[in-house]
This record gives sequence, C-alpha cells and structure tokens, in this order.
Amino acid sequence: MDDLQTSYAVKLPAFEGPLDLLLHLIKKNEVHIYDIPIALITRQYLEYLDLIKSLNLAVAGDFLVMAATLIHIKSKMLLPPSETDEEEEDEDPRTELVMRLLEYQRFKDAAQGLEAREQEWREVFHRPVSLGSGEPTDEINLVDLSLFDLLEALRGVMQRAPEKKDLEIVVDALSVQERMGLILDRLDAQESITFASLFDDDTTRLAMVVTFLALLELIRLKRLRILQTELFGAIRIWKSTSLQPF
Amino acid sequence: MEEHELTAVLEAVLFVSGEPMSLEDLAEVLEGTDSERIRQALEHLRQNYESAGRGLQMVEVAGGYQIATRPECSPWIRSLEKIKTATRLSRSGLETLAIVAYKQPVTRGEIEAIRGVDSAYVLKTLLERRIVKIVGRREGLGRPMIYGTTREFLQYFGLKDLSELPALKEFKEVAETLPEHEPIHEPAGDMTH
Amino acid sequence: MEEHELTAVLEAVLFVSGEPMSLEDLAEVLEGTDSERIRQALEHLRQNYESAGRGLQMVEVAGGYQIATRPECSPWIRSLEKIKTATRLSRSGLETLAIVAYKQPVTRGEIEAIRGVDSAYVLKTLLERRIVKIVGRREGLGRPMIYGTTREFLQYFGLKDLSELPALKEFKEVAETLPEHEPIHEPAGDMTH
Repeated sequence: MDDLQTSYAVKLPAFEGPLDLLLHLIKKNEVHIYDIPIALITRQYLEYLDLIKSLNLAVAGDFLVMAATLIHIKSKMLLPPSETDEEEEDEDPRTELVMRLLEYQRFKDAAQGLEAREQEWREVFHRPVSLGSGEPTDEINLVDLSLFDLLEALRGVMQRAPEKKDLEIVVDALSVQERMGLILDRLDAQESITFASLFDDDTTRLAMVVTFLALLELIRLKRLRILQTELFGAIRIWKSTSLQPF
Repeated sequence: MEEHELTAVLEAVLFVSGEPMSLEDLAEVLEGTDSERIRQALEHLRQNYESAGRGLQMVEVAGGYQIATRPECSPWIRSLEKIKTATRLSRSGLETLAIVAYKQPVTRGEIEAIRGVDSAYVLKTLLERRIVKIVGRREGLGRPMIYGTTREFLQYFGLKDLSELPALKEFKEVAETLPEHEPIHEPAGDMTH
Repeated sequence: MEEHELTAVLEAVLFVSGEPMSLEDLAEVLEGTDSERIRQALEHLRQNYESAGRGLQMVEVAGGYQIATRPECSPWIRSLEKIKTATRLSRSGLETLAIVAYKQPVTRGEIEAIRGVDSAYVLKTLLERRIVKIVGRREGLGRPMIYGTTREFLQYFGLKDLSELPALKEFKEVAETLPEHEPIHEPAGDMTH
C-alpha cells in the first residue's frame, strides 16, 4: 500500500465500491480468486479505509459493511472445524464472497464491452431528427415514451403551478374516493354537519371541486341526505337513515 | 487527401450539417485544403447525385452548398412527415397526459386549473393519438366531459393496469436522489478516458 | 414504381427521417409497396454507399435502417461547430447499464446487490438520458419498479437489437482471466484496459 500512502488524495485509485476494491487487491497480490488469503486481503482492505479516513474523506457505508463481512469471514476461518455441525464443516466461509466478486467481475467485463462499442459508435453521425421545417423539436416519439417522462412532466406542472404546495397534496393524495370516506368519517363522529364546513380544509379550488364531487357521489349513492331548514339558511348533511341498522 | 476521400468527407459533412455551407465554411472544416480543390470535389459529388436511383441532390442556396432531397420524392416525404407527426407528443401533451393519468377521471376545467393554460387543443391531440379517451360526463353543473387514459396508454408505458403507475413518492426516490455515494475519493480527471 | 425510383425514394425518406426506420415504417410511408421489394431496394442502396468516394453508409440499428456517416469522416465532422457530442457514460454508468441490459427487467435492489453500492443516482442519470426506462413493477413484496433498456440504448451503442449484445462471460471464464489480468497499479482517471 506504499504507493497509496505516498499519493496525494486525488491520485487514489478510483473504486466503484467495495467489490471493486477487493478485486483490485486480489489482482495486485496475484492471488487466486478461489483461494483468497483472507487475512492479508482484509488487512489491506482496512488499511485502505484508514488511509481514506486519514485524508478526511468520508468512507461510504457500503465499504464499512464489507469490512465487517471480511472480519466475520476471517474469524470463521480461524475457528477449528465444528464437530457437531457436519453440514457446515465443508462450507468455505469465503464461497459467498467469491461468487459475488465473480458476478461483479462479469458485469465489469460487460461494461468494458459496452464502452468499446460506445467508442466505436461515437465516430458515426446521423442527421438530427427534424420535422418539416427542418427545426429539431423537443417532441417525443410515442414508442419512446417512458414513465420517467410522464413523471417528469407531472413534476414540471407542479413546480410551475402557482399553488404548488397545495397541488402536491392534491395530486398526491386527493381523490374523490378518499374524500367520500372522509365525509362519512365525519358523520360517524357527528350526527350532522353543515355544507360549508365540508370545505374548511380545502385550500384550493381544485380541492373544493373534489370535495363537492365526493358529496354529489354520496348523494347519488343515497348515503347522505341534505336538508335546508329555512330559505337561505344553512344546508345540513346527515347520513342516510335507510342505511342505519335501526 | 485523395480526390475520392475529399468527396467522401464533403458528403459526410454536408449530410450532418443540414444547412448550406459556403466554400469558406468548408475550407475551414477541411483545414489546409485548397478551395479550388473543394469546389471541384463538390462538382464531382453533384454529378454523383445525378445518377439514377439517387434520392438526394446537391443544391446551391444562400451562397452555400446543401444536400437536399429530390423534388420527385416529395409526396413520400410528406407522407413520412404526416406519420411522424401522428406518433409524436409535445411537452405540453406530455404534461396534460400526466395530469389525466394521475387524476383520472378528470375534466378539462380541472386540467386547466392545474396547468394554468387553455388545454383544449392538447387534449384533442391526445384524443387523436388514442392515449386519452372520454370516459363519461361528470354529474352536476354543465355535466362536463371527463377524461381518462386508454389501453394504448398502458401499452406505451408497459403497464398492466393503472395501479402500476408509480406513486409520486416513489418517483421522488428515483428522481431526486443525490449522489450520496460519491465513492471515497475525488475522481481525478476524466473517469471515462 | 421502378426499382431505381424506389431506391431513390428510400434514400430521400431515410435522409429526412434522421432516425432508424423499420421495414414496417417504410412500408407505411410507401403505401402499397411490398416489403420484400423495399428490403431489396435497401440492400441496393447499401451497396451504392459502399462505392469509393461516399461519405455515408447504411446502418441497421434499433430494428431499423438509418443513413449515417462513415467513421473515417468523423474528425472533420467533429470540427463542425454545431456538433454536440453526447457526454460519454461514466464508469459507474456503464457498469449499471451493463447490469440492466443483461438482466432486464431488473429492480434497483438487484442492481445494488451486484454492484455492492447504492445506485439510485446512477440510475437516475441513465433514466434522464433515456438509455434506461421503468418498464413496470415486479410482483411480490413492495412491488418494486423494474428497469429495462430503451430504443435509445440500442441507438447509442449501434445495436440492431438486444440479441446483438455479446454473451455474458461464464463464472469460470471470468475466474481464469482474473489473476494475470493486468499490471496492478492504475492511477485514478486512467482506466485503460
């Protein structure tokens, strides 16, 4: 690790994660993947983490988890083979880690293959997509639409909307169905409520619309009754008695 | 550069450029090449395009050279453009679609309240593209039409049903994550070499 | 339409389209023309492009045909001011993309299990570049979102379809290449292989 210790921080080899670092150490020490000298590799792994800490750089959690895994494997290998548990006797504590390393290496190789193709294809150009006028557009082909586009669009609308905060609630949580439930809940607690109080919690026009729709729906389903006791008086809402058990 | 190489480079450059390029422009791109040679190679290229079976031509417009399609092909170009237009969606279309998808069934008024702009035309486009449909009328004042998404909508987005639409919360997980895991080092230089 | 006319129309249509067009797309534009005839005319066009002095080529990518420049011409095209080349993918981007490409549809959790690191941010970058998309949800606990590659992915790497991806190495093969893989110390930023 001398080369690392004499290096300045930015010259440290770049590792994508703990598996990448482990593969590096395995190659560096020229050890066989199926027979990793776990004590040596663990020591070097921890030295690397110490080095990072000494340079006041944050060590990511994934690296610490792997450190714990390595120490655990090391301790298991130090234990004398268990006599009682025959099944575990043959199990090499390193096996799972080796499989993970090999699996990761497969995709590292595949990534290199992609990179080579990327390199090759970057030398090939085509015409910018244009429609009629010759101007490139920001339109999206329907077959290329993805949910990410849909959600990005939704987020865009919400950020632009003047009532941003309320809209977020609206789009996220408010549905006629839910609002119907809320109205019925209130009528479980109180015998009747006024029409106006229904909208107490509604801060946007849209929320009021939803509440109103919920009310209409409940009336249509004959779950509610509405009474106005005097002209221009308060409108009150009751639960429909026909649905009451008595 | 050999004559035929020069012709090839000119064809490639004019193809990508898409707009007229003057002799000076081309001489700049082909640094060190004599403009008279460039002019000759362009002439050569023009003659190539005159042979049978070519759909392109070299035109001189606005003081420059440009590759364009031959006029005989225009009926098919128009047909292409029509098809392309019918399978494309604008940003505002996508926005409106997002609102319909997440708030359905929804009226035009409700869409406009959220977007803050008239949405009649966009809605019409979505109806034409069969991504959105009229699902009925809302009870109450004016009985406005209400809109929802179609089966084609699900197909485009690879969804089995509407319950598979990601919740906004889930999306935030994907879209608003910060690089919390910048690995332990400051990468030096170009990581992609 | 005569054979040479058909070839001409196809060249013009592909020129204008700019993006890959499948045989079906082309048959739709050339209403009433047999797709076998179209295929033959495309082959003819491809051969035309092979002759000396041409800067263009016919490529088959993302399930379609496209006219593109020849790689030899790229140095001059790059010097065109308007050419903006896309940023190359980072190493972590390529790694994550490799997992998505070979194991799709795949969840974020599965990607992270292989890479051993949090991958939300990389995934977001790939989604934004439209190289990867959400393709639905996995049935079962939590119904996590699943990811796959896009048409843009095929175009970016010049692949006809996913079957053109080279086969993933076997564990045994990988293990054999490991010990004598490369001289060890690689300074950051230089990932030469």
